[in-house]
Amino acid sequence: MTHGDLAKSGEASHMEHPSYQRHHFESVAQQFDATNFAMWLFLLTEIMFFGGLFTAYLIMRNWYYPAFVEASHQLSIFWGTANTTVLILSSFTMAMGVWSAQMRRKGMLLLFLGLTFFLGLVFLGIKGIEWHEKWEKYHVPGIRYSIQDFTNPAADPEVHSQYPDDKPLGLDMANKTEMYFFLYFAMTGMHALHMVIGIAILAFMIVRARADAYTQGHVTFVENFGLYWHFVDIIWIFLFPLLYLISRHQ
Amino acid sequence: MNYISPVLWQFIEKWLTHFPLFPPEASKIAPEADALFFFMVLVSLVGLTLVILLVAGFSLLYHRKRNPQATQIEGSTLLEATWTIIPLGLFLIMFVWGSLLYFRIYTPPANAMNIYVVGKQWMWKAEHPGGQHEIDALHVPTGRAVQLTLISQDVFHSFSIPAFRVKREAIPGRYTTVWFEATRPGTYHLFCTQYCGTNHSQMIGDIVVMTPDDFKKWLDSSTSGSSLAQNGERLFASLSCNACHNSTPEARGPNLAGVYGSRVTLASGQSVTVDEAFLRQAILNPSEHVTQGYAPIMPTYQGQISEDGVIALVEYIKNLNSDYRLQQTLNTTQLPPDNTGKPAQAGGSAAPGEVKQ
Amino acid sequence: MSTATVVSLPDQSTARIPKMNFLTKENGLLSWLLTGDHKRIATLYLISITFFFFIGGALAGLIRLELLTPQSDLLAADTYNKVFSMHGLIMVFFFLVPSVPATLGNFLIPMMVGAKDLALPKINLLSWYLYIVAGGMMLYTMAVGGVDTGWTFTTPLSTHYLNTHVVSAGLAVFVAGFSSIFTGLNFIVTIHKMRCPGMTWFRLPLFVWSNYAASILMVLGTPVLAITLVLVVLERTVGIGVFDPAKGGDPLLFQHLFWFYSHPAVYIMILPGMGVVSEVVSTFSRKRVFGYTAVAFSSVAIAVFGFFVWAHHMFIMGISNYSSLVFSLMTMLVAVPSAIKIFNWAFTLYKGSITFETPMLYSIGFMGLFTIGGLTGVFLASTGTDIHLTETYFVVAHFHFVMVGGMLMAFLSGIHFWWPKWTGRMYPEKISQLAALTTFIGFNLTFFPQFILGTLGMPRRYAAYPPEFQVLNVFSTAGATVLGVGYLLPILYLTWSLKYGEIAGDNPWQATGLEWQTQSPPLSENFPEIPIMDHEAYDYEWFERHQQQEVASV
Amino acid sequence: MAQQPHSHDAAQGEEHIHIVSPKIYLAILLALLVLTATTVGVSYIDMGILNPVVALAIACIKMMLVVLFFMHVKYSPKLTKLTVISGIFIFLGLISMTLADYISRAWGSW
Repeated sequence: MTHGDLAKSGEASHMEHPSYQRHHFESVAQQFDATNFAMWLFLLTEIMFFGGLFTAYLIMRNWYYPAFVEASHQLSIFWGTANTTVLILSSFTMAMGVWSAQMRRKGMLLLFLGLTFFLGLVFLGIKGIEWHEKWEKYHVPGIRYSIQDFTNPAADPEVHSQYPDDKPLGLDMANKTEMYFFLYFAMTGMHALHMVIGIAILAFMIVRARADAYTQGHVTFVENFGLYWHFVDIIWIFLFPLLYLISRHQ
Repeated sequence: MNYISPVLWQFIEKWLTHFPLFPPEASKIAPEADALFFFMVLVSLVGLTLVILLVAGFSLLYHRKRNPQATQIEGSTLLEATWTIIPLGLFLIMFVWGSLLYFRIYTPPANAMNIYVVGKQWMWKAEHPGGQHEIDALHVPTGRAVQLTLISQDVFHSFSIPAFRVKREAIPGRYTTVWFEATRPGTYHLFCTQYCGTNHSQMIGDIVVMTPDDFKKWLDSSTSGSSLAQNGERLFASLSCNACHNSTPEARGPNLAGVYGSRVTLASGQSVTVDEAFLRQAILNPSEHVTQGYAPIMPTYQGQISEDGVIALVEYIKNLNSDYRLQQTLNTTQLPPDNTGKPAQAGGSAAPGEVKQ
Repeated sequence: MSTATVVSLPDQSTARIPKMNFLTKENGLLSWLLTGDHKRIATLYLISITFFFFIGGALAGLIRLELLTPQSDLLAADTYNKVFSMHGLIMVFFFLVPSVPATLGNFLIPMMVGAKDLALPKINLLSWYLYIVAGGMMLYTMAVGGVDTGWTFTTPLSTHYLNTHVVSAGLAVFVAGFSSIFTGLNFIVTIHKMRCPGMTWFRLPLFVWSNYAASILMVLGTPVLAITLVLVVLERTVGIGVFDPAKGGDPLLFQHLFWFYSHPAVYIMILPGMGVVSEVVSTFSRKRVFGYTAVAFSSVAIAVFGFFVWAHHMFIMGISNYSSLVFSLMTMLVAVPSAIKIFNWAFTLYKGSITFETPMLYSIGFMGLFTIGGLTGVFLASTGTDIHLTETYFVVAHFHFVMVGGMLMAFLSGIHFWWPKWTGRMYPEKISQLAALTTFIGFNLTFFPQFILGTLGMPRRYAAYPPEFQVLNVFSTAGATVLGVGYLLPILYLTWSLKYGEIAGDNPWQATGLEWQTQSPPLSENFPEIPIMDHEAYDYEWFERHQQQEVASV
Repeated sequence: MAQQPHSHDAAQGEEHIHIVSPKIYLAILLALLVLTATTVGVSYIDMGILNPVVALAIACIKMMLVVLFFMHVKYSPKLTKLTVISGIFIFLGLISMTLADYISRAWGSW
């Protein structure tokens, strides 16, 4: 429908093709279809990219269950939930952004893109707080790591009061908590990297949206970026329970 | 030929008379493996000949000169079904046959003689139960099943004996096994076939197959004084394992006598059979292998014992058949003279279903 | 021209190469470096992969020279290790994977489906730049001392036991991976969304089908390799221990993830080659491909099954025996579609009207060598025989029969077949037939002895070997020199033909594909106007009617 | 337009653009937030082996909501649906066949 409208408005201003239609496409609809499909295929590669990490996580969690349980207790469910909420909200604002672009409402588009941008930054900020806490508590594997909190959970009263059942781990098992944090940092880091890329593209889009690029031109770019943003959200939807929630009980 | 190049001629003659085209068959499994191999060669030759005949025949018959006008044919479901089903059937035969062979090669018989092999950059070290150890060589008798328990100290290696048609990777951190029964005395190649760094191609050795009598002589002449189990016993004492594993009622660790081969229940509720792999893991990663009813207090020995040391300990615990032997360890710092392989008959005193933490 | 040939060249005295074509449209280096034209990008790719092919080939020459004698005398062991590692890395990631898709596929797929360009021209150009960046990193790796992990990056060797340039090599492969992801993605989108009116799925040339199947593998497989290499690099730099047994990681997990890509990768390499053979065999027997649907679906079947066979590289590495069973069975199943293809090609010749121009010679060579390569693959798929044969020269011979005997033959076949379309000029026929023959003989002499060596138990990646293997190695090295000549010839005469070759005209082979119905070299937009596909693929009767009409209208 | 859109897929291109109403987006947002609260709440109840199962099930439902509505797959052509399904299929293939190896190793070593 929009694209029908688009095509019409394009024809009005430009008898042959709308200006945003690339020369090798026969119609705007074909162009939209092709780029949209390409975006989906790109998301497939992203699924498989994270697939390797998920596989590693599942195997290691099976092997070193006690270590993974106690290590995951170091994560703050409060911040995790907050971040999930932030990301879901940003997904919503992004969806609304796409809608505004489709409806040709420039003001709303800018508002929603701006909100998405802001929420993305909030997510990264919270992630930064969590990472900083890991740094403080010597839970950054390979660089700054100590297994003290796991060989002697009572030394960490804050976590211990929440999880009084946590027993001291044997040295060999306590060493495996590092594996949890390897994967924690690899997965959240890779996710955050995708967020950073997304935020950069959002900034670019906001600048372009101010120049009416989407409300006059075609919205494909906004829609495709929306797909990317929602995909990053979905990754987090799985990371959140896997890393934070499923190991609350032994 | 002789005219053209005497050098070439000599070369070919020498090759035909001196160099093999097929490896010797020196183990019981080798003829079986070769039977499948030749079956596959046969099928391949028939298949290849068929393709060549079809292509060459059609090329001649339907050359542009003979057949200026092509006849358009859509296809033939019948023909296509034929060349789907026949290869599929043949491949499935090879699959079943190959799998049977695979299981045979990787399932050691119960009475096999066990030799430990440690791979490290870039040498093989074999340890016989009698304490004889050899570098880049392995002496085995004919007519007796030999099981190799392989492990690597660093990277992946692969223990390959082409004449026996067996091969198995030595993996860091885990035991793998393979077995064979040599049939023909002689010296055969031992290769490391998994690329393992700079001197990969130097990680080779000899497999010396001997008659049982010669083998016994060799064993006697190369003994190092104490058996593998005795080395383990010494290590057991020096690491103070007996402080907890002492089979007394108030012991903090489970009784180890007779534990090998039994089933134990772990703290996690899981029930496992105690084998070499389990013993190794229990020494290096004890808290994952705590026996039910015991506290997880055993320290890890990861990084403190070499793979050879672990092997000696495992061999010691394997041969620990009764409390009698354990008491001996406790009571003497001096090694008891030659008491290996003296199976205690009353092995039942150790309660099965318990192992160390 | 004798009667026994399909070539129909225009009258050379009056023939001209069309003034307007994609090569002449714009001039200057920038017009090439910033181009969006799939044909120009294909040309850039062709030049770059040829460059890397000859680097990889030179390394192969060094390997064969070193193996002339049993001792490691020409090269020290560590140098030899670097040489074979670089040979593998360059040949796999910088030649075989991009060879047919990024050159011929790039050039032909839009034309074959009747489109003006690939769906995403900028992404296509980006793909080439990524390839160049990756290639640069690989050359840098080589310049500063190389890498000796083997192309398989086996952990923990690659992560903890070597101090060569694993990181830069790993990142080079990572970037090259994205280059191939973008190529594959572009193909899938183009084939789905850019077909011209009347071009239904079952009217697509089989070359398009096989590239489609390969693209699926590229898009879904490559990212797993990417993340695996990231983990390897992180393990080397910051000590992440996912693959490190000392930290509780599992080196077998690396094998799983690596082969999840790298086994499908061999299908990425061979499938487009199969597409070339389908085109060539059909054209030179003047006959529709026998059982078009079966050949088309066998490509897709290979792609789908190909994903679930990866652990057959690990039969002796200590995966569970049950897993071995499953993966062995799946591997047997994936062998069937290849058998179907071979027989379908053979029966395409049946009742054809066959001529033997160079592309056909290469394709027939492909059929023979690929049959051997495929059947020896079954030896390795059967777990029992795999124990004896794996990690020996049998494996080396097997994959060189598939990759060099199969893929490279198909690539050369395709290059010769579409050379007139690409450049507007013919290659010289006689010398190229000689080259094809030389390649075939040299290839067999090089790699057939390696089957025997493997059966004897000679391990791969050995700088020195027991002396009784020498004779066969000498044969192999002798063959390699012949093979080298066979590969040098085309580069010489094809370059020569750019200027002096006969003018080819639009359709020298009298072929039916859409790409042949436009001028050679094609216009930047491929067709003067978007064609309408009103006949089946490989419809030679339509073609004859079409020609008669043209004659009548003139 | 100079030409009609050509392939079959493209011909449908204009029809399947569907603008989802903000009301639906809002409903999905609420559902997602409720599910997030649920999954956090449920994690505080000890259900043994069921805890991960429930958590992942909820995550899957959330994913479906995002994919179907935010990403418009519900209103997209079959090809998009097929793409999503094939991605999930290969992803599960990777995980299940790798895990199958690890799990079956414990079954004994023949």
